[in-house]
Amino acid sequence: MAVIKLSESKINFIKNVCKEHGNKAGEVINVLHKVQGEYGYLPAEIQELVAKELGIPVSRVYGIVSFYSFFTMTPKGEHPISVCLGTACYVRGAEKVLDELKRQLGIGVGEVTPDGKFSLNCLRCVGACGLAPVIEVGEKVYGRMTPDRVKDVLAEYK
Amino acid sequence: MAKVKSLAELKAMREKLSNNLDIREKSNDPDSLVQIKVAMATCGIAAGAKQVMEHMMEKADELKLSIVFTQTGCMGYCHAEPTIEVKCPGKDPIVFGHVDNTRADEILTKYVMNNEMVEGVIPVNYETIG
Amino acid sequence: MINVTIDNKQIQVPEGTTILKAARMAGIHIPTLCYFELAGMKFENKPGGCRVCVVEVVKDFNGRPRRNLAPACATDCVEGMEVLTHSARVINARRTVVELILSDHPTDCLTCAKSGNCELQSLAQYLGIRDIPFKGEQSHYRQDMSPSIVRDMDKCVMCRRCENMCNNVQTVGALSAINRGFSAVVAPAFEQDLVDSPCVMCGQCVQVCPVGALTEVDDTRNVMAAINNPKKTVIVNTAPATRVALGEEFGMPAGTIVTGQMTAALRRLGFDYVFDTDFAADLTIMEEGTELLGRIKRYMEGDKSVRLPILTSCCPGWVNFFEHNFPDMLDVPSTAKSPMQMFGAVAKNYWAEKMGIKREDLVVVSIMPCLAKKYESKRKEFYKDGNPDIDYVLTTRELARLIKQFNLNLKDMPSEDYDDPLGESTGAAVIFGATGGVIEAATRTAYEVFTGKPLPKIDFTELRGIEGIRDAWVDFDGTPIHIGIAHGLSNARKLLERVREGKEQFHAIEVMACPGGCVGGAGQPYHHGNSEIIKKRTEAIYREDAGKPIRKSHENPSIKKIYEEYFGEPCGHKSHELLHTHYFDKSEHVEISED
Amino acid sequence: MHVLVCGGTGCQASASAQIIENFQRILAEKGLQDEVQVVRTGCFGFCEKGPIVKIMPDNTFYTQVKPEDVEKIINEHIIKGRKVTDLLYLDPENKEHVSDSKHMGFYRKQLRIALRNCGFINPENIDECISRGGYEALGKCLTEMTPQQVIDEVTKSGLRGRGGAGFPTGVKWGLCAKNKCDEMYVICNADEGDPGAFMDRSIMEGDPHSIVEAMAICGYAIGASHGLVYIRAEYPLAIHRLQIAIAQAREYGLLGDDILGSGFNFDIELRYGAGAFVCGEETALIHSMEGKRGEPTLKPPFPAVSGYMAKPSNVNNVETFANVPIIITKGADWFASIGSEKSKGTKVFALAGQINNVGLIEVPMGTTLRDIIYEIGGGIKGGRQFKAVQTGGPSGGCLTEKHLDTAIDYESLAAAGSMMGSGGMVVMDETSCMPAIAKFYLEFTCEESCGKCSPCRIGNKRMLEILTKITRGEGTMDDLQELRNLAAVIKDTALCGLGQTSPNPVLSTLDNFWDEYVEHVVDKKCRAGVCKKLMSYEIDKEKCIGCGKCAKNCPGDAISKTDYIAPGHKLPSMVIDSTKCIKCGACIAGCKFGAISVK
Repeated sequence: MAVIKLSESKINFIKNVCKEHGNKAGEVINVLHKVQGEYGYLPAEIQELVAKELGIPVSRVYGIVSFYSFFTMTPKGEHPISVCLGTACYVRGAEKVLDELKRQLGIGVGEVTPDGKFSLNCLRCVGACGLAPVIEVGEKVYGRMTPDRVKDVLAEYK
Repeated sequence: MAKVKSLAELKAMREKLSNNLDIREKSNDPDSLVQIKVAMATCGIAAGAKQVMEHMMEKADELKLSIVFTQTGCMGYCHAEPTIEVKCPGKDPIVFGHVDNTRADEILTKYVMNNEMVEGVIPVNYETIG
Repeated sequence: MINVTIDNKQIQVPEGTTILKAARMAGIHIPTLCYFELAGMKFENKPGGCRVCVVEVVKDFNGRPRRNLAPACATDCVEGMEVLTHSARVINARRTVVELILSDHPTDCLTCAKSGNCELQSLAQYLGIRDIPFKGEQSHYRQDMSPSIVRDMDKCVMCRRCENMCNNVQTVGALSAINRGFSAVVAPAFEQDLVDSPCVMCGQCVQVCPVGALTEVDDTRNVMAAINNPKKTVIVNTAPATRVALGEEFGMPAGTIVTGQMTAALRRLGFDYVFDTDFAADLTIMEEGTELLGRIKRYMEGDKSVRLPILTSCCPGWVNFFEHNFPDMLDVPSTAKSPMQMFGAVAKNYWAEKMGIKREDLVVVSIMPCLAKKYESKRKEFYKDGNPDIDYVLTTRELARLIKQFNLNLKDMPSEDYDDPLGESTGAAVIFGATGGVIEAATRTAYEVFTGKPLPKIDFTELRGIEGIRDAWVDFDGTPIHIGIAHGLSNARKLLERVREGKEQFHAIEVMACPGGCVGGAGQPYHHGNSEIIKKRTEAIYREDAGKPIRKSHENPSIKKIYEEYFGEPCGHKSHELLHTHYFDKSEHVEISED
Repeated sequence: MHVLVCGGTGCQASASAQIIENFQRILAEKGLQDEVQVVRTGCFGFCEKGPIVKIMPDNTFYTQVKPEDVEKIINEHIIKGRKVTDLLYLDPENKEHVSDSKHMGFYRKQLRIALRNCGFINPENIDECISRGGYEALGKCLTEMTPQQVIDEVTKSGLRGRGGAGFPTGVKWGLCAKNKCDEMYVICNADEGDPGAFMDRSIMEGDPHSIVEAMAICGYAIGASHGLVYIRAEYPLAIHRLQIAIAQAREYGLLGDDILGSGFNFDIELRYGAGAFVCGEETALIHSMEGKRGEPTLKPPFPAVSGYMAKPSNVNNVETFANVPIIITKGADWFASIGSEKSKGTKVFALAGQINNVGLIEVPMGTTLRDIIYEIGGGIKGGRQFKAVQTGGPSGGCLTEKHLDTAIDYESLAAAGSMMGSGGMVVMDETSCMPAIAKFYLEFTCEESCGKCSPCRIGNKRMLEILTKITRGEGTMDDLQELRNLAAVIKDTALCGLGQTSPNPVLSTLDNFWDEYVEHVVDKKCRAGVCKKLMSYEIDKEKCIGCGKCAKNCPGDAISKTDYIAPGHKLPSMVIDSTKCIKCGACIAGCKFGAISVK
């Protein structure tokens, strides 16, 4: 007997989300959006419960989670940092900003700082090309970034 | 809101609505009603359009200016976000770019109140099919 | 009918025919890799992913050439279409595509289990590839070894046959494509091991894998080591379906019956006794048939607590499947062990005692058409004091390899008989190897026991066939008995769900995990999608049955004897101890944790 | 009176500050400082002719003003009221001086059709939309036109898919309408995945009702009553506004049952993308909406036959839909009168990169790249040299100087080795290295490849590896040949549009910037100074004064003193040990004497 261990609140939340979507297999992506929206990431147990509730194999859920870059199985930092690597940002030096962030945080892309404060990710185009290069810290967008500004931006969250 | 039941009704509604908007603009106090549109698309908001709009609303209250603020979509001047369009009665609308709180204050105190030009005017560079 | 021209040959094909099929009709070979069809078994894999079968459409529906090359497997012919399957452009593209696939594939053909049977290897030969011009990163994954299946995804070519098989034909859902781009591969959720996934070890993924990414666990070394150990008595039992397939490995046509030659070869390999799993199959009928009749009688007497239908339990893939997917119905299947496990129990208890061999000195080897049997033999409930009832399971393919290693050719073998007493069997036991066979064998016995009359006709042809789900009413002298049959686990699921929802009532249902039953088992010689082979094996099974002097399990003299000497009666105390088992809930359960 | 002086980057670079100063000084000298106000404005978007001075209220527009012209403008125009003719804009067509900015060609270059309501109405208020004629096209279709007439009208307009491939929209609708079925779908592709494109986002944020209206029109035309918008989850604002628009339309009865008393039912649901570029491909998009991995499948069957839930479905892009209502109200002929011969109407571009006026622009088909870049875009940032313009994102190509006068439409861009794509337009200057740009796009494609077909899964990876070699200076001429071969086979064999077009950035840069590739391979040089492995930092020992700041800044201890003291200097000059240098550029940033350069 395989066991999915989750807290009561999570179980109830996930079951409710699935129910709202009619426990339909075709709704799996919408369900995952909502669940990740709540918990920030999709650990294995959560995927197993979603699969169970929607009546689909967990391999299919994982196949989806690992396909779409929006879904993640690693928890994000308290302040998730996303560096836009869209073309406009790239030609205006986004890579240098990313390198500087990696250097100052001491982590790679997709990782979380040991204190759990920051996580670093890349995304493709937030649609603020006018402000390129752009990074996001949580919901806040920082435009016209330069490697020099990295220190100041990080300082806001320390 | 009752549902619109026919094309004729929709057309009548359009008449009424555009008149209403006109009246709102021109009637009772034609000299003091100013319209400000703030471009609130993702890049405008990212550049601080929300804060600027909030700030302007407060400032307008403070200055006892009666201004209608509306949000709108992207005006296309992403290089100059945040952008706002100010329409003073009887005049052509003017678009200002790179509007921060300081410039917002300036726009209100100088342009709106005293019709003085301020920096950051962006010429409208397109024609729109209406 | 529509007219198409392929390589300047004009042919007429029915609408909806793909270019690949049209070319085959015209006798034109187009190489394929991901494409796979098991005709008549409702399995067609054509993701259009490998791009090996690309062809040039020089005239499309609009009279103009198509801009890009088209995959022949997934492109339908249209009226007036003109196709070149081997133009310079096509050959260059095809070759480059295969070179690309090879550039992300280990070239360890020397030691690869699939060497000689590998479709990629054949392609590389066909295209005359002597060098791989693209050097670059290769995919690396952790090897996963379950008791039945070895997964070496470094070799995966993303044909998706296994995924399709696992999800659509078997509805097991253990495998899915994961990740994307260069990292895309087929794997269980979270890349966990198969044993931790809902995999039922049916091994159909292995049967369809074109390369060495999915293969069986090889136990031949262990078996040879046991034979080489003078302290051990090594005995072997052979499953029904192996005798109609082994010959294929030696160039004999599909459906050749090689029972006697196989027995002879096994003796030459050094097995001390060569027995037949069929003996245990007869035993299974005695136990399962008695259990069925018991349930029916109780039911007819008004006992509403009795669970009907009875479900057969000979197929270990199926047992795993219901343990994972129908945990609410664990008391429905027959508790009778599979023939192989019955054989092990009888050999290591009754026979060993009789022969005076200590349990630990007796090694029992099974020759099976199946990969799940390897797993089944490792189930804890089939161990006694750390010693399993069945020590090793070899597939038909592994046996063929051993025979070849011994420089034996099956064709030249004399026909020999099985040893007594665990070698005597009936026609009822042989048909266990084909879908519908177990239930037909059970019916033959149950009818006579239930009615006390001899069978009017022994062949229940209404229970035979290749349809995925079948059912038939059998008249037990005035009592109509409703029998269901399913092969392929998606069919089993459908049938079981109908039963669970109360939409249909049966007295007994036979389920086999593999398409066609054990003849189509994952341990059989690779059929490469040729379902004719499975049909031929099935026909051979029924021929073998028809040729047997005794065709009802309860008439097997050795069976009668073992009940007299040892078990007393079917479903009695002793048989419950040795011949019956129980099932486990393997489904997922949600538990509340702190936090 | 106001004097507006352009303070945009381009004009600043050409002395606009000096001009402002001169105006202020001379006006003060003449005592006019209270009457005439000098204002520094944002960019006029006309940097090619900068610096620009505009005199209000008479709207006179002086171009290429030099600081010494200021006195003349004040004396002649401000004091005497006479325009300074030789500084007026010279119309390139009729060689006449134009003084009024409203009559200048530049301002007529843009035409907003798809963006007609963006920046004009409050997108969260349906009344404003209706007051601009919103939903009247739907009303017209439902009450005055048959579904076939709607399809015919759209076909006649010449509208083609704005997602990139340019398939005629009306024809697509017609194909779907043929497969009448009780359950059909109208799908809006709002999964704008091209990095560097944000047209669709802006339309949904600025004018969501036009999408709602157009989808309903399409539903009526093809006989569908379900609408689905597949939208990127990364676009929260667009989602929010669409949700509001849909709710408002329902409230007004413009969605739902029996719309405008016509008996036509239509409603719209949102589905969220989850970050997969390949889902812009319509079959992949459909699979994603069905809750599967977004892997494309072979066409046929086309979605028009078997789409969402295996039902006939019509998929159009946001911008395509945004054009529909106005085609209905203004008529196909009007729409077809705009644009080029084969490409009608306008195209929205997200203009980005090394250009002054980054922004969202909409131009009639047939506008030249030069007009877009120099006139609308205001030229290259910092006055640097134009090098290339990339259109079509990862599926497109890089065009050069020689393509600047190409009138852009679907065919001409394809002929030039690029494609229209969804409308990303990224301008690059000499600081962009073309092999590195090709590598950038290929990295993107590799990351976004679904992995289903071998040419895209493995082929693109191999191309990327070769490009990586080249940018590291390890490439050979054979590699360049291999790149071409591989690119051709991938184009020919990949399963979907993503794979088939993925070699375009490589092929177009190979075609247009062959010399730069050869430089990387043979001379081991990167002229743009982007490829780190090919750079070396050197100190000019004659210029170096030996202050040692560079050595302090160097994180790698790569800089040390030499024995050489340059004439006129007191301290020995510094030298960089190239084996230790990590090419971070910290030394250059710190050197005040311009002694360090990248070779």
